Amino acid sequence: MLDLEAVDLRIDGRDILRDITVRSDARRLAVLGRNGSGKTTLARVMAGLTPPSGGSIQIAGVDVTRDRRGALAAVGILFQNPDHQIIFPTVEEELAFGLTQMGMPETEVRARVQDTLAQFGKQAWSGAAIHQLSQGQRQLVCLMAILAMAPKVIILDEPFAGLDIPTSLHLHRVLDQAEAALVHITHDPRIIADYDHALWIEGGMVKMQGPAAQVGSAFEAAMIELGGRDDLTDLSR
Amino acid sequence: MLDLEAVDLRIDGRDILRDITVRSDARRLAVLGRNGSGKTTLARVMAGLTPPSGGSIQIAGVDVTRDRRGALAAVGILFQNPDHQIIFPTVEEELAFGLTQMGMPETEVRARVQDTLAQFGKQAWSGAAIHQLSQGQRQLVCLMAILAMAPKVIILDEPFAGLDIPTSLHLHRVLDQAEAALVHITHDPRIIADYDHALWIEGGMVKMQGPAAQVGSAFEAAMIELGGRDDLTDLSR
Amino acid sequence: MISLTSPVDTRAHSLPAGGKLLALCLASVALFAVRDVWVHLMAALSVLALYALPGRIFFVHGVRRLWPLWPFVAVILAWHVATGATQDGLLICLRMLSAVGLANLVTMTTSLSEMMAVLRRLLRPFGWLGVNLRAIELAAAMVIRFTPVLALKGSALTMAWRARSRRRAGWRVIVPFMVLALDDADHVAEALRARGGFDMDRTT
Amino acid sequence: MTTERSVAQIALFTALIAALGLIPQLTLAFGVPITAQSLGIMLCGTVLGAWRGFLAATLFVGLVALGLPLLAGGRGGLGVFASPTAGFALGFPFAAFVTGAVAERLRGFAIGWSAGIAALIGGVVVLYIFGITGLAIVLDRSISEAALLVTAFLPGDAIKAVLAGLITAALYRARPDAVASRS
Ligand SMILES: Nc1ncnc2c1ncn2[C@@H]1O[C@H](COP(=O)(O)OP(=O)(O)OP(=O)(O)O)[C@@H](O)[C@H]1O
Ligand SMILES: Nc1ncnc2c1ncn2[C@@H]1O[C@H](COP(=O)(O)OP(=O)(O)OP(=O)(O)O)[C@@H](O)[C@H]1O
Ligand SMILES: O=C(O)CCCC[C@@H]1SC[C@@H]2NC(=O)N[C@@H]21
Ligand SMILES: [Mg+2]
Ligand SMILES: [Mg+2]
Repeated sequence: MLDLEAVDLRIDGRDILRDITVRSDARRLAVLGRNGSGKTTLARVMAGLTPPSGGSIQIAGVDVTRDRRGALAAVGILFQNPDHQIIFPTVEEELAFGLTQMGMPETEVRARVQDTLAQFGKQAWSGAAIHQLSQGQRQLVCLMAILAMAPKVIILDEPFAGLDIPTSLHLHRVLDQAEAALVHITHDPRIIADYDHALWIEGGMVKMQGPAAQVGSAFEAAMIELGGRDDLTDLSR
Repeated sequence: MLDLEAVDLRIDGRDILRDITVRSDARRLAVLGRNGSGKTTLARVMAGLTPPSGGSIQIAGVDVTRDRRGALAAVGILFQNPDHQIIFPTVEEELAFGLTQMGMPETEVRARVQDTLAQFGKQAWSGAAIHQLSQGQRQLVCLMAILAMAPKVIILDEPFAGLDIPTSLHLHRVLDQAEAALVHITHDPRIIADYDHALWIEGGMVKMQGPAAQVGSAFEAAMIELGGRDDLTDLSR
Repeated sequence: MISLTSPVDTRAHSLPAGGKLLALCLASVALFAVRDVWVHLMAALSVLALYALPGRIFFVHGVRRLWPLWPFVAVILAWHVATGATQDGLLICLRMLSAVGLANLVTMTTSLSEMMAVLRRLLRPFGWLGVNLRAIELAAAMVIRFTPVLALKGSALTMAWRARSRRRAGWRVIVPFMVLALDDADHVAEALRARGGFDMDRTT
Repeated sequence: MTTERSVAQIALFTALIAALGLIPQLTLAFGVPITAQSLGIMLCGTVLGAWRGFLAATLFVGLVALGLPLLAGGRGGLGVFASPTAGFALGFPFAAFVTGAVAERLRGFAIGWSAGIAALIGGVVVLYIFGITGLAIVLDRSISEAALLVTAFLPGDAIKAVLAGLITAALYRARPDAVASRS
């Protein structure tokens, strides 16, 4: 599913990602890391939105950086900040956009949009103005827009950070039922305890990689250790 | 500290907040509620940013809606989305602005900015361009800007949603030491278990109010109950 | 954002900004009053000499900034030569070059903050009339803030578009972009209010 | 409308005019550039309304005078105001004002039309009056000779007025309360 080979990324002469190699067929992959470690940047590279300075990327067999048409069916990405994802003024337009872009006929688009809204019990939202929704509600709109497109791999950049408990639980179930493989970015190791594979990123490099339970608990221990100290010089990079 | 009396808010003919009365001298007040329940709106009203359609608000004895200068020393607010809070291009300018607004002389402003950065071990950030920071890092900048102003009441709209574990733990300690009273908005009842007072908002109204442990566990039970159902009609409003 | 101040420090940098601006005004009025082509030739040469004084780098830099005027010079000269009024044409060109040259000279040797200070002094009487000077100053600072932020929002929007489309965004993002910009202005406004804003002393 | 919101929107539109100057311009044979900045001026009027549009354009011209390179092609500084294009630059605020004032008076029309017509009157007619006067003074030409020169801009400026109408209408649909000439 995921095949990253020695991926590097330099911006303005600074190494943001260095030598990231991941090869995984896991249905659920977690990416753990501290603030500023490079998770979001890695997500953008995986989605083919930022071309890497070196190395190669294949998602579900597609070279996502070059083949944008193939990438659309291969990978969908939920941005960390809903404001960075929303393009249109109403929920319906936002959900319909990706589907139309995939070449789906209009009647089918409309049906799929309604289905997706119904899946989350949000039929009432279809004509709603997105900017009047709360932050968590906007985040859910972004998620639905991705799920509607049914890509083979879904990259989620901290999807639960803004969602309330019932919606999170429901989303959990939806993702469990979904056929797509997940790449779930978070700094909270508890959420991904039952995942298959995990990647711990530190300063733009892979610090540890392996079974999620193992990486998760190593990460958690290290984080609590770090947070317990009062000497904060270690905290800054 | 906090005195809200029958606060109402209508926008475009829709009731967003209804009859909210809170009178509390608690040092730590939690506001719980689902997505879209009105937490952020209430925070804005408390900070004097949105004048209510009815009722009255006093924070630390100041009528924050009318007396903006007094409000500055009385209440600081951390916005839910860091991009909505940041005004200036560099970390230093962002931190300095509020202090200058309070009428602090320039040399003192500069010293205070450096102190605040040092408190979080982020001296290296002072000249940094904010747009190059990660989302969690930007959130920390916003927090430091509020803490530097040392208001009597600090309203935090989901402060931990984007922060990593060590930074959260550290922030916990800083807030514990701070003299300010806290109003902490969240949909995660575990975070606020040790708080003094809690407010559960539902559909813009107070659903329950009382000791944090009690309100928190009632809220959690209700949320898990809701999330466990597969019938989602209750989830939409 | 870079301003158009010169790359090299000159003696003119230390002259008071207000004096330079006043001198510029007087010189410009004089240039438009005089109709003798020889006087204009002398004036233009003096301006050139002023540019040469601080050395080569300054001279090259300054002359390059007069370059956009060449189409005007060409059109005017061609026109006047054709109509047999070559001297008039020369006069107009020389006058234009001297006036623009002098004005650029002031801009090049005066820092942005000095200019701001002069402007502040000029605006002070309006402050007594109730004009909100702090608002003007912050507005100017915010323009400098918005310009890179707009570029950033633009690229974020293009990325959001590309994430769900195989076609390039192009003109189709113009309206979403303007909407985003308007929303950003609203957020900045609220953030300003949260930290005092402009109406602090007014009770509304 | 709070003062903060006014100031933020004014600053935003000033930045927008500046950003439109980054679109590569075409300099006509006699030295005046064809620039997208006049579209920014039109939008100032149609979106912000007469007064705030005037202030946004004034702020833009003021920053140019202070020495920021905000005009098309990275030009700026006091020299601009002694050069042949000075009339256009000085006319920007008045063009924005008239655009806004006309848009506010055409409420009877559909918003796209009222904005487009206002842009044509403010952003073309009024701006040209200033521009032509400036050209005539600096180049020592008669008004009619100078007017002949600027006809070259007409096709481009007509397109910009149409764009201003379309964009304003679309903005009104998305954020009705942000379009001052209608609220
Ligand atoms: N455009 C840019 N230019 C320079 N540096 C950048 C840029 N974008 C990101 N960075 C830097 O790259 C690093 C990684 O950023 P990234 O957003 O990927 O972090 P993250 O792991 O997603 O953090 P968070 O948990 O806070 O979201 C940060 O240190 C950031 O400062
Ligand atoms: N400007 C507005 N116009 C109309 N409705 C609005 C506006 N702003 C917010 N609302 C509505 O008010 C309700 C409360 O929004 P608010 O942002 O306060 O929710 P919240 O409790 O903070 O949610 P979240 O946990 O998702 O951040 C939402 O249903 C939202 O749709
Ligand atoms: O950049 C300047 O110095 C200001 C010149 C403005 C050019 C004017 S604006 C109206 C007309 N239409 C154009 O495309 N260019 C001119
Ligand atoms: Mg991130
Ligand atoms: Mg909220």
